[in-house]
Amino acid sequence: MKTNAEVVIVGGGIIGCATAYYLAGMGAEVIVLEGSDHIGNGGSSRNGGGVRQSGRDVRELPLVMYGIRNLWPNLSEELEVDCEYHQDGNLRLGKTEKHREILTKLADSARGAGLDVRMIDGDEVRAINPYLSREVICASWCPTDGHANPLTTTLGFYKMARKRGVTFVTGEPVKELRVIRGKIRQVITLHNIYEGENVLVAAGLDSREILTSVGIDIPMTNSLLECLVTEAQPHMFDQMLGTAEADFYGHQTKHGSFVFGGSSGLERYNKDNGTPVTSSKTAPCICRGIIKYFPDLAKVKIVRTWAGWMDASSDGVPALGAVEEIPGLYVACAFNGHGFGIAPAVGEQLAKLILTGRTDVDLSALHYDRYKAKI
Amino acid sequence: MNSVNDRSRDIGPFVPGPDDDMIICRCEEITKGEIRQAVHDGMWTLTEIRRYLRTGMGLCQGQTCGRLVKGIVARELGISPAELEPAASRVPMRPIEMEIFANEAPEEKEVGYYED
Amino acid sequence: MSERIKEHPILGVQEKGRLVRFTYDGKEVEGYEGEPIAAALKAAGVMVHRYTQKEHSPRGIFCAIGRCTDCVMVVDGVPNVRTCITPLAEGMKVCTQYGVSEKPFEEQ
Amino acid sequence: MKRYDLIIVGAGPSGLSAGIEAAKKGLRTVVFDENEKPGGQLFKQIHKFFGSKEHRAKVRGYVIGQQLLEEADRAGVEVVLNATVIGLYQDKEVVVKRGDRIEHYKGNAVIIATGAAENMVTFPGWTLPGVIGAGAAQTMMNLHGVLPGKRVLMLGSGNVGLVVSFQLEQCGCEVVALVDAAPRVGGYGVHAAKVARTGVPFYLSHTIVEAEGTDCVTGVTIAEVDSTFHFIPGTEKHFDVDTICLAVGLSPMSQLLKMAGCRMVDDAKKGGQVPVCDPYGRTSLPGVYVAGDVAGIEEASSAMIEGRMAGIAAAEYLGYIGKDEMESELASLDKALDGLRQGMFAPQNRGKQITETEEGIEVSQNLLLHGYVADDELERYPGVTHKSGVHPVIECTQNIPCNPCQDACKKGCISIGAKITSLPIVVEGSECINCGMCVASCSGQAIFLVDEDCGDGTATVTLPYEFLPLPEVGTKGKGLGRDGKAVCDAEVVSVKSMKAFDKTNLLTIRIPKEYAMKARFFKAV
Repeated sequence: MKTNAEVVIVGGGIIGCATAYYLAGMGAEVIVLEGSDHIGNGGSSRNGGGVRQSGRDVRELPLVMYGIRNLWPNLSEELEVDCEYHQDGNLRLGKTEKHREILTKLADSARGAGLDVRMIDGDEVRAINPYLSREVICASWCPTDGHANPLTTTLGFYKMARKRGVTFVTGEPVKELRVIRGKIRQVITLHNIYEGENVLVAAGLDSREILTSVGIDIPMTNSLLECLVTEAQPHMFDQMLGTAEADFYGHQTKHGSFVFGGSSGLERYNKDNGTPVTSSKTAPCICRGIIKYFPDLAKVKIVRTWAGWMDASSDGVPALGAVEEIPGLYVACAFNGHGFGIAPAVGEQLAKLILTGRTDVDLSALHYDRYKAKI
Repeated sequence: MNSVNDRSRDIGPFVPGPDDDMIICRCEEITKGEIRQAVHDGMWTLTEIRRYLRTGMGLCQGQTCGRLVKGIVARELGISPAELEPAASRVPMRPIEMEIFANEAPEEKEVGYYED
Repeated sequence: MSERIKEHPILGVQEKGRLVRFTYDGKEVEGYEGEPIAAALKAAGVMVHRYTQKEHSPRGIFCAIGRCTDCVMVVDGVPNVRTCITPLAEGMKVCTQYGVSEKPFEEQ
Repeated sequence: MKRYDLIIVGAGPSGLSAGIEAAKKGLRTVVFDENEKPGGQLFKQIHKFFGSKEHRAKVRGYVIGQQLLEEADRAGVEVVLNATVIGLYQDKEVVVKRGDRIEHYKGNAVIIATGAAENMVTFPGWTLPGVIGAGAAQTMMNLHGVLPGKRVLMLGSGNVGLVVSFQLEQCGCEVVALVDAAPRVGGYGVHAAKVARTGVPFYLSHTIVEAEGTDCVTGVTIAEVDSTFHFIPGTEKHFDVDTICLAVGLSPMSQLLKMAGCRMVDDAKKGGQVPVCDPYGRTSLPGVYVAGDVAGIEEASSAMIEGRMAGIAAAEYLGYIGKDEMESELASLDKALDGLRQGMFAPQNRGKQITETEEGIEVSQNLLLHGYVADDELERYPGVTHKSGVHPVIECTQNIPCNPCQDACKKGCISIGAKITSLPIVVEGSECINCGMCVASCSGQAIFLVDEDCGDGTATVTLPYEFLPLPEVGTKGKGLGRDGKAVCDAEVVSVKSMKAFDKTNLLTIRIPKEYAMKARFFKAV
């Protein structure tokens, strides 16, 4: 088994797979180490599939806008898999005046960063999506947002990276990193030692512990998010949806089923039995949330629910880029539950950064060392 | 249970079979050939297969095809089916209407046995 | 085609509920109240419950206990109803399901 | 949140047995079941069960179901039906769908007794309407009173395939063939023999090539397979059928346990994915138990004992009984379970090819290949003896845990002895009074009362008969051999139906005496 490469990536999620894919495309030799038994087993296959710009912090907006302009449109062809990418807009729904305030503020700042997003009233919302209830009085509308299938996209990156010669090893949890002669060098797992000139840590929540071994700390905590999926239904709408209250988000998939996520308010305190498992309180709560917006879906059946750990950072945006104090080390974590839509751009830009030292999009606002105390 | 799995291990080429068009997942209408091809595309666990192809993701949630898919993937990888992980099982065990899932019975005041 | 067992050598004459009318693709059919819709349809000789989304292939009863979900039909306008475990009620509107709709594919 | 001492999921034989045992010990117990009727698969089992008295032998499955329900009721078990358990969450929280709402419950202990699901096999056309599980056939005919089809091909010669084939014939379907890819009949020989003698041909080492039909099944082609399960060209056989029934094994329905985080193992001997557990159903999660098929595929009889064991173990866990009491009760149940797990079909013998009985008698190869004991093989079994006058002929040739026949004969004509799996013998010097109790009591329908020479060139054979219409005295027809083929003319000379026979009618036919040891079934013409 190959244990030596130009780049060793820790984490076989969509970030690791996409970066490996673009690196290999530029001719690099890459090893990807995944701790679990499955590729894309964390947030990559447990998210709601949003490919959005609206609603994001302005610090990560340029990167996601870059991806939507340059990478998403051709991704299915490139990955030889149906990513089910739909660019039919995002409605972020509001039911109260307070919601309107929140949404307007978000829209204003995004517009400032160059995104086409605007506020629309309830009737305009229902002109776009006639199934929404009268309770909806406003929404922010971003026509260039959309959604895709996180499962096929993640595994598509994996499949094509593997085709390009990337070595993937699953069931290989990383225990520590080692700096040799002032540069990152070794990645030590339970069973093996891997060596690379460059090491990218893209292991979600586990990144914190792994980085601890070389004295880097990214302040993250976990939060258990849940999604549910319905039986297939006749086609209703193509937009991605979210709400000001964050009580639910989701879309109708190509398959006809609806994938919805949401929150119960207890996610930060939910416990686990070793794997992320759903709490008995969350799915009913999400259902109640959805029915308020979509009364027509009340009789639609849920066939499956699932949970995933989110890597929440103190300021809600990722830690991304080079760790200059340890040459050769890179991080990409703390995606805060919205790492899917941005992943192709992250992968492509990181590949360029690792191999050329340059990026098309300025990543400095996402620097790993930005976390400061409040006073 | 982790087991180091080098996904570059040679499992031989994909050889088309005469029964590749046989439906295996009845709900999502996934064929044996699609499953076999997915293994050669690198999907080496049942979890990856199901995420990649939607086997067992339909209305019945794999109640019928789970065992069949396991057999096909194991044979393609040249391993025993018992070496493959069990399919994940998730709530709800049967399809349930959103309005019913949403309708949680009010807490009963009496606390079971302890008031008897 | 199929029919009901009038008298069984071990189980004798089985007690059934009230005979009620319902419609199957618009046609009037009779069945016993409370028996599974699928049983009433089977007794009436109906084999095909639905046609699948991708290949438009016919499906009917397979497990008869609510697990396989192959026997689903559109009942009173609701698709994906497991007919093998849904009790028959008077006046039910039972329709063949095409994909997830009661509309034949050429009309979808 | 509403809390019980014990929540049991599944009101089948193991779940109800667990509930009865736990409630008797004082546990506040509830059983949830998604079905409209309790009893699990018991209510589809219309045949008489094997075993000994303590295992409720010779009682029909659905009657055992009724008995369990009555017992559960008397013991104070709350049985909640139409209650679908949608999840087993952390902290032993059970969420149940009831009517138009969901309810949350906590159990101090939880027993999962969700049983098994049918396995399926694929072949071209397997998705056509008319291809059904054997369980579906049972559900339709025995629960809903609807014929599953008119002409049926059965795939699978295990006990399910054999029992369901017989049941199909009982409700008037024609079983055109019983097919199995295995080279030998998988289920009990006596079950096979009662199907074979009605005229169902067995095709071992055969499997389905294709189900034919456009909108539903109209025919099926089978072919012989070689030892590597590949079709042998030129061996194709076609049957016009409207139904293909699949009886190719069961898998434990262990999803709730996996969901709850129990340690699981894939064990082919147990039928698939099962929780790791001790003999009394204790899983890796404290307070979570399993019983019945969900812990490993076996019979309803053993499921009932496993259920009782889990109930007792839960009672001790929750402090309702002491360790000593638990251990003594479990010890006696161990013995009972051990009794059932004996003989050729015991779990430890699965997959083994057995050539001799415990008595050292060669096993009938014809039985394994064609479903019936050949004439020239029969005489070597101890239940087959000859004497003048009416006497029992016991065509029981495999060691299975079953002994009602020896209690049935008040004259002591039949003996099995202390070992429940021993082949029954006809006691020398005993006197048969032609009461017929042995014929009706044999769950395998393997006992016949024969008068080999009535003195007028004829013989009489009394055989068990569970079909409609019941022939009347004087009905003329054919005597069928063990292979179901007509061997001679026959006339019904006596028809006995008694409450003690429990719906097994005794038909006595008069036949030419040279067919006394050949004719074993009657068909009116």
